[in-house]
Amino acid sequence: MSKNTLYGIFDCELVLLAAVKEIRANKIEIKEVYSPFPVHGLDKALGLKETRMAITAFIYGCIGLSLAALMIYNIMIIDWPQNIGGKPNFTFYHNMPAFIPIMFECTVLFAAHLMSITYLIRNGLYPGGESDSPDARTTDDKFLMEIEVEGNVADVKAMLTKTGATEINEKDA
Amino acid sequence: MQPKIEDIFNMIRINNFKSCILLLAVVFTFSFQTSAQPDGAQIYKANCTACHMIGGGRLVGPDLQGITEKRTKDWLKKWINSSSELIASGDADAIAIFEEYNKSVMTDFYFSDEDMAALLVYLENPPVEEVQVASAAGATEHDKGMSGSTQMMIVALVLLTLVFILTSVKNSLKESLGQETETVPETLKNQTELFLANNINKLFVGLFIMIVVLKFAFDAMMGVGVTTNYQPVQPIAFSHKIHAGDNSIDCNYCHTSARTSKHSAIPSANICMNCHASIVSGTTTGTTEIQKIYDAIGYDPETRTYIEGYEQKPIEWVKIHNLPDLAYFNHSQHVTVGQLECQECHGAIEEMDVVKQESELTMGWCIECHRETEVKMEGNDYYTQMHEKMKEKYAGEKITVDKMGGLECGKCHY
Amino acid sequence: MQKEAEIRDPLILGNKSFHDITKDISKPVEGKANKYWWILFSLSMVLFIWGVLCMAYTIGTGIGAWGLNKTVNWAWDITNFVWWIGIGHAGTLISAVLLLFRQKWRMSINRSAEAMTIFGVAQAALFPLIHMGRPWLAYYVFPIPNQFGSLWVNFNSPLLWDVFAISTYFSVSVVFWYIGLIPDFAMLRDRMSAKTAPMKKQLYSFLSFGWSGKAKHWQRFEEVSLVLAGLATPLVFSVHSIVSMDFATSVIPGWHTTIFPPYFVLGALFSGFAMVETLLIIMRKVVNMEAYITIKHIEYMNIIILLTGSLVGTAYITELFMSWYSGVEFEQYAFLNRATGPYWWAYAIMMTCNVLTPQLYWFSSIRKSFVATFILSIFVNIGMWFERFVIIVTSLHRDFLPSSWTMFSPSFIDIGIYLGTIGFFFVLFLLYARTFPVIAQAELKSIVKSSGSEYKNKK
Amino acid sequence: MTKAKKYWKGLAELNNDPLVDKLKQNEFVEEIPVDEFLGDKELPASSTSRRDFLKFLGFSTAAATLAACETPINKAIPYVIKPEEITPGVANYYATTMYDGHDYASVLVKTREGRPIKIDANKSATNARIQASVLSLYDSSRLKNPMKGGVDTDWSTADAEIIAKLNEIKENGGKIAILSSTILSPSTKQLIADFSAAYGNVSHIQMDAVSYSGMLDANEASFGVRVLPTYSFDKAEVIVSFGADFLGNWLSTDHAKQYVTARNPKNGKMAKHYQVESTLSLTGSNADDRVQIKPSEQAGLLSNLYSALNGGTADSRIAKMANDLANNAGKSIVVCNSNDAQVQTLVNAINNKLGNYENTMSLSNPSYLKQGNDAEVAALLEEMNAGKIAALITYNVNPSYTLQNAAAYNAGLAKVGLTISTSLYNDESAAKMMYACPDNHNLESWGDANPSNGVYTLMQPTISPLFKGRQFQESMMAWMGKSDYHTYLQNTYSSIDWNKSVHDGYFTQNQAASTVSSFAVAVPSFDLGKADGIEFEMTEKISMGDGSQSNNPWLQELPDPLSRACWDNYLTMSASTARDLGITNWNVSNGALNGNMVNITVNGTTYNNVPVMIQPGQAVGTVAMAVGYGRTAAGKCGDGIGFNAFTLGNGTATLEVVGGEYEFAATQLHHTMMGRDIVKETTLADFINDPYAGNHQVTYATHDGFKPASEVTLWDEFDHSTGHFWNMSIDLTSCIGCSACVISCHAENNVPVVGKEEVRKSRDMHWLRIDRYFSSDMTKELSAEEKISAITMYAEMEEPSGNPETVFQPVMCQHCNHAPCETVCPVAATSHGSEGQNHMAYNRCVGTRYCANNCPYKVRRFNWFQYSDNDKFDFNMNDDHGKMVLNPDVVVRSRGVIEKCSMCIQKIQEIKLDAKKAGTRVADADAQTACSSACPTNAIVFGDVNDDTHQVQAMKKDTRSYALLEHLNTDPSVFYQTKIRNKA
Repeated sequence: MSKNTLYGIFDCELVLLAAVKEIRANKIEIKEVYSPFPVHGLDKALGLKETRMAITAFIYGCIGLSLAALMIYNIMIIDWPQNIGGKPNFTFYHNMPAFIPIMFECTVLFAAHLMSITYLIRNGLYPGGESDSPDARTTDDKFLMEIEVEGNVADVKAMLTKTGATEINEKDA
Repeated sequence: MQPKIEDIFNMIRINNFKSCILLLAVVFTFSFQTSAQPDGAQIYKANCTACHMIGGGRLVGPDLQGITEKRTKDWLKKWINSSSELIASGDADAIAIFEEYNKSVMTDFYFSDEDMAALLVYLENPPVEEVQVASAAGATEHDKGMSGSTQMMIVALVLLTLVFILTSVKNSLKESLGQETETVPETLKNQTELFLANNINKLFVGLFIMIVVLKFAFDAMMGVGVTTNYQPVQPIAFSHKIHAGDNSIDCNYCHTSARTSKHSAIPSANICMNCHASIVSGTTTGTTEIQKIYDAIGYDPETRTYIEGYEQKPIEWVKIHNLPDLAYFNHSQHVTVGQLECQECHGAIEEMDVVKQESELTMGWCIECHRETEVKMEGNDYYTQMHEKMKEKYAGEKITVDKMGGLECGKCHY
Repeated sequence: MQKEAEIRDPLILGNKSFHDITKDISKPVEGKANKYWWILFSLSMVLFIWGVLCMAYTIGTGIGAWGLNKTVNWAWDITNFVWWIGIGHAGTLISAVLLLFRQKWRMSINRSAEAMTIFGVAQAALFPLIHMGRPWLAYYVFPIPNQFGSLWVNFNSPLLWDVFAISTYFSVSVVFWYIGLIPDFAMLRDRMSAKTAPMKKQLYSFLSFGWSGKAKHWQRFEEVSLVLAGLATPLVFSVHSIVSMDFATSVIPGWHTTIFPPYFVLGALFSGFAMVETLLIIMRKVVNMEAYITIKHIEYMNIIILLTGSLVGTAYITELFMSWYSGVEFEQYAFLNRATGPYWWAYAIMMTCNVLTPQLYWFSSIRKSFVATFILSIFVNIGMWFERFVIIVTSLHRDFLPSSWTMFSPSFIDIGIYLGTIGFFFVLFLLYARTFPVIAQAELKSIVKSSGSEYKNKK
Repeated sequence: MTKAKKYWKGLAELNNDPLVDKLKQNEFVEEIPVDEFLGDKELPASSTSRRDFLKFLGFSTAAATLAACETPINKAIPYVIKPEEITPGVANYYATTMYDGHDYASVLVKTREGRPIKIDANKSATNARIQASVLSLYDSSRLKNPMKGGVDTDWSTADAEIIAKLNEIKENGGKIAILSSTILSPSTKQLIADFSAAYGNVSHIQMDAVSYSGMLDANEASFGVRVLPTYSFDKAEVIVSFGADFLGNWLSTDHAKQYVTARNPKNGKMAKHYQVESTLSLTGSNADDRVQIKPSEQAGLLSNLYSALNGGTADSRIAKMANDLANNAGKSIVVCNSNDAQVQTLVNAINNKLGNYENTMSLSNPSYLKQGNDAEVAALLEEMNAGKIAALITYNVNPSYTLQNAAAYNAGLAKVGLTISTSLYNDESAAKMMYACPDNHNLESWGDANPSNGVYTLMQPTISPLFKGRQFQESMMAWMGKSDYHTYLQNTYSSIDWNKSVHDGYFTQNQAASTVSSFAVAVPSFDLGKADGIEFEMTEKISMGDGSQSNNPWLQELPDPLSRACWDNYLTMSASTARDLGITNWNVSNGALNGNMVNITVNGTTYNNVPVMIQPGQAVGTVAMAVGYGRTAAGKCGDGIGFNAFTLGNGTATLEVVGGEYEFAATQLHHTMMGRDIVKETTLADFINDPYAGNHQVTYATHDGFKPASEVTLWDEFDHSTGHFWNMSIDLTSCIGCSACVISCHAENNVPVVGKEEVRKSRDMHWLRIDRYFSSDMTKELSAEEKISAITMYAEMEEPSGNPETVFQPVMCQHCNHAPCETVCPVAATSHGSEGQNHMAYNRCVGTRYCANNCPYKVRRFNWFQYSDNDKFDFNMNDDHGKMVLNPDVVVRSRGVIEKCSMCIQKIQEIKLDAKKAGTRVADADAQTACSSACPTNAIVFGDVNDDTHQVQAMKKDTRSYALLEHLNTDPSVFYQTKIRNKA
């Protein structure tokens, strides 16, 4: 049986937010919402899961820190220890105060870059990638709600208009 | 020079080779005399073998079998120190020999009295068999390290044959089941397609290729400026194999300063003349090549005399082992003090008809050796005091060059 | 839905709707440059080329082309380096720290501030390279395996810390900046019609990475921005602390000071904000952004400048006090010499521009005037340059042994290179102003409802 | 120098078979290598700054790129016939004698591959000029051919013509004059005698550029012998010098050694040294008590001193001195620089009165170092101008430059029928003479010298002549139709073991000295007339001497120990006189020193726009200028620098201040210690009471009591107890500031010369500098008493006193064991050696200069430009010949890297290797750096503190030893010994 996709377009984020809540209250599955800027509370309204970006950042940071420590330990203590200004390089611990700056920098370096890369990958963003937004205006001033409907499209349309959609487009799948 | 894949393989080889050599190094140290007592055999080998034999008949100079009976000790002393003086002094025997060996002069050797004594002792009772240079062994060893390329090829071959066998097996099975068979290339093609169908596999393949490429790029970079196997053509086709190998002339006989100086100087033409004043012809190209020496120094092989007022032209050898100026290397430190054999860095010279650069001569190569090589302190008073201290400092560990500061910048760069 | 106190002045003037904002932001990109832009651009281009020539000459003949000598081995090179790094700080601070503090007013300036950071750091990064005697061996400062055994770098050296700190800071800033840019590029992409501007369309669709503004993406976007901000903040402080350690860890009287890290960071923010002001006041003219960069923004920044300026002043006083209190004659003389020695004038300029002039911001009339702010910001920039000059040259020229005391005067090459970097900086910035969304419009739109003038007036 | 020296084989092989004969030729006439190197054009000049200049010999490595691959093909060209005693890569040492008519020394020459590269002391001490003379050998401005009328010719034609002319003169009975410097060589004197025998009417006149004629005449009058006494300052307990710079330029180089022996505080007594002078001399700067007088007062004071010694009343200025002298009769020395026979007679009278003769100074064992006779020279000039001289041959002299009345000489020259110069250069005089028959440099010649009674030193060639010169003696013989001076020389000393003597470089044999009659002449007396008006005095710089080596860039760039200026001579003037005249010196924006200029007229000669250098210690109302400058035909480095003070002569000066600024090149711009504890000093009295006097270690409060800096450390120390630990002790009491070490360092370490402009920019490259500090009237104590503000105090401290106390402090890399420079290098180009040196790997250096900034001693030098093979720096490193002096064991640094003192690590490595080969421990005597071996007073002692047999170990424990800037706890391997003055 046919499956239609409805695009409800809103002008104001506040209206949109309300609409989302109401529609979901009516057990209508919202597929996706496109907005020109982050609308606060939208993720909750849509019932999206907490993102775990921060956790990845933490892990990457730890990796960076340990890699830095390992590198310095190998270079300064193991591979070729030198007497540099009489600074004791007998153990890593002795010489460590001098290494802290770089270990810190490496931590940040890894955390920031790897997290950003993960972010791009998870969002499927890459140089020259194609936008899959159904309506170009969503990056300008319009908010778009995408709903997949099976069966009576009319109710959903009505619901949309009721909740303040200024425009409703329909696409047959 | 352009970095070549070969270089990388050579690197691999060198390492195996070096480890063999290091084994040998230990072996030598036992056979090597480190006592302060001068060793007649050594002196004889280093200075006399080129022109004399014991009981082997006449070479350039007379056979020295029983020479000590024939002549008095101090006469020999005089003669060895400066034959020309002895002749000038009008000594009958001296002149006789001078005439006999058509007026070719024996080189003067300024031996210390101890050395002279030792030498004479040796001449009095020479060993039945002359001591052979241990280094020859080093040569035979050095080819055993198999080159990386051949290893890889063998592996590839094995795999191919495997594929072949399996396919044929499969085919025979299929035939028995009456399905249509497929050729080896087809199998490979299908299998790979099957394999690459999976994204994960794609990813891995991609990664693998990337790593391989990086590895090669890296090795190429590391190979820049490394001139291992540099083997230029020399103005005179001088064969170390004939001289150092077959005739087992000691390296120091020609490269005189290796034991005393930073350079193991390239021999000057007059050193060649010590022998080639009488050896005027050689097998194959020998004669023409020897002639080149005469052209340089102005010697007439017919009359066996030096041409008066001849304008001598130096022989322009091509330098093979080039260290950058910023690195100070001293032969005597390694040969005399470190007691290394020439072959450890220069390879089996005595087997090379045309000499080539055996080692990388990179700083890494020096460092590696300094990290591994043990300092030979025994019997050298210079070390006694610090050796005591170091033994307790590095209890148990072997005292390598780097422990003596052999990795410090200033030791080679100033 | 964010709330904002009524009494706050609007941060966006002229009843802008979302679409107006879109239009305004993309105008400079779509439209033609006005004459101010061309004048400034050609001017900076000339300087830039001149600078490049001077650098080429230096690398060709040797550092001797500069005014340095056996006693003063660093002067303008490192002065400029630290100055630019300092300038490079406000950007990340604004976008990072102010983001953490949820300061809305940052939104209309952070994009440009970050651009400034990146371009500033790029200038700074030039100097450690060209000040080397043998720049073609610069790769020696990275721990790369090599034929030499392997020969490694020296992790005890503050200069090496610099290498890591600056490269980290630079790259992280770029990433932070770009993550924020993606939605705005997407906006531009969607405005460009494939017919009229196919090139631009392609360019921006490439740059926008196929952003479509899905709810989940925005959620991640916000979190990432937040975390990056959290990472960038300590980074900002670490970078200039490490730069200050070039001096603090040395033995030279006047350098060997534990106060340096905080003192340098403050100075950096101080000069950074000054430079932001200089730039924004120019930019709002050349790309007509009067509506978004309001006097309110300027005033907020002036307040920060007043604060940091006073703190820097306190640092100077502390320094003097400590040198006297230390009882070390070398220390005492070093600072006495700064104030009364041959370079007293440099010290005087530093004091006036950094400590006295910012105090004028106590008067709201000055605080709220574009002209006055512009002039004062220039003063601060000059003052901060002299601070670095004073620290580096006056400490070096008379250190421990009077026998090697001497002085420094710059060669025209020194000056040329400095001007060159200024030129380079403005070239980059002006190009940016014509091709990038100079304001984080996506974020800005999110506060129209709360801080836009129209909505404020409704209430 | 206990290094194993090789026997000179030349003679043993003379009568041997053809091969050895060839060897001999090759060894002497290395035609092949020299041409090889000079003729070889495709050999890029750059390759000559490589560490191995073997290429200069047959053993050349010429680089020619092959199309196929990018690595160059290096040719290795061995000798055709290797000289017997040359081993490529091993240095040979030859004992020989340096004498250029001004400086004399018996030296040891280090040669590599047949090239002399370094001069060290053998029998007598060396000074800076002797050290530098090895570079003068390679001076490409030397005459390369005999010349006639300024046109190159060849020897045969020149000889033929000259002999013809001489014979003609002989027939006409014309007079031939030989004008030479003091001739120390008995064989040469013999040769000249033969020459006069051959040509009849020959007169030989000796002249000294800086004349001692007055002294000689006085001695002749007083004692009937026209010789100089030999002094033994080591035996003296009171030393009084009236202007005589006996530590610097006055007579023998050995005085310094004797002087410090007499002044060793360890013995609990030091000779008291009074200096009475108008210009601050090196000697004056070391004096315990220095009296400033005008030159005109000298005679008066001397005669006042004489009367005081005979019970008269002494002038207040010299009362103490007179008293001390009286109490130390027979244990004192009075010397004077006056060239006035009368004054010197007075000095003789004083010494005679004190009974110093044959105690602290000896005429029975006389010195022959100076024999010039002004009267004879004057006579010669008259004869020349009267046209009475038919032929003039000059040797080792440059009269047109060094004579005060050079004009008269030049005029006379025109009237002489045949004029032959044998100068090495086409100098001021040679250019005016018909024939230039260039002599050989000492290092290319055979010869002998008889510096003092019974002592003979020999000269042997250490390199074959670089150019087509011929040594003077050979020329003389050629003109007598003879040849082979070498045999002639040998025959002069038939009785000695020739080979041994040549090897040792000296021998002694009894020599009859003319009998000394007792002092019996009327003692002249002068009154203490107070002359007003400004008086001029000519002085000698230790760098330039009489100017014969003024084309030597090392010497030109060697800063004067007192003014610290180089590449110049100038008028020195006291601050107060300058103030009166409205003259100042000031520093421009980059710190460089500028000064006003004056026109000066002395004895009718005027120089315009002469720069004035304000020199503390210059007596008020006097000005002085150094001779040796103002050369016009010295060569590319020496020409057109400064003014020729010879032509001025001593006398009253009229000064006229003129406009304009002059730009000096000074290596030290700040003159005082600013009240800092840099050079620790104390008095002998205090030192005897308290061995730690002036050197009480500062301690710092820690959680457990007061501790010295060295114990207040956070670090675990590296272990330096195994193996060697090289340290250096510098005794500030013995250091007289003579700067011999500086030149020695240049020669050993290939230190580049950068030229005046760069020095002005404070970019001198000296690895070893000798800091000079003057005392100031303002001290911390004073300011504390008088409540003077710190600002005023420091301002006034910058001004040195009018008659300051001077200290010299050699400063090179201190090789800190906690080196500030090492920690800051990002690429670890400088790190610490287990043997205590601070290593500098030039090839790793990227040139951030951070290390130089962080060095508290400021001893690191940066290569601002490419200093070798760069026409902008056209000195010895941009010159095919000049480069032959480079030490092959030390790299020539490239542009953009830091360099610094390596503690002569190449020498250390060498002695270690030698010891290893010999299987012995390193002997104290062998452990030498360039500076320590050059130091005439052993102020610099180097060695291994881990070895009980090394002197330096004791020095480190000495109560006087201290580390420079100890409070930084850099823990240097170089330490200093407190300076001790013998004053109340």
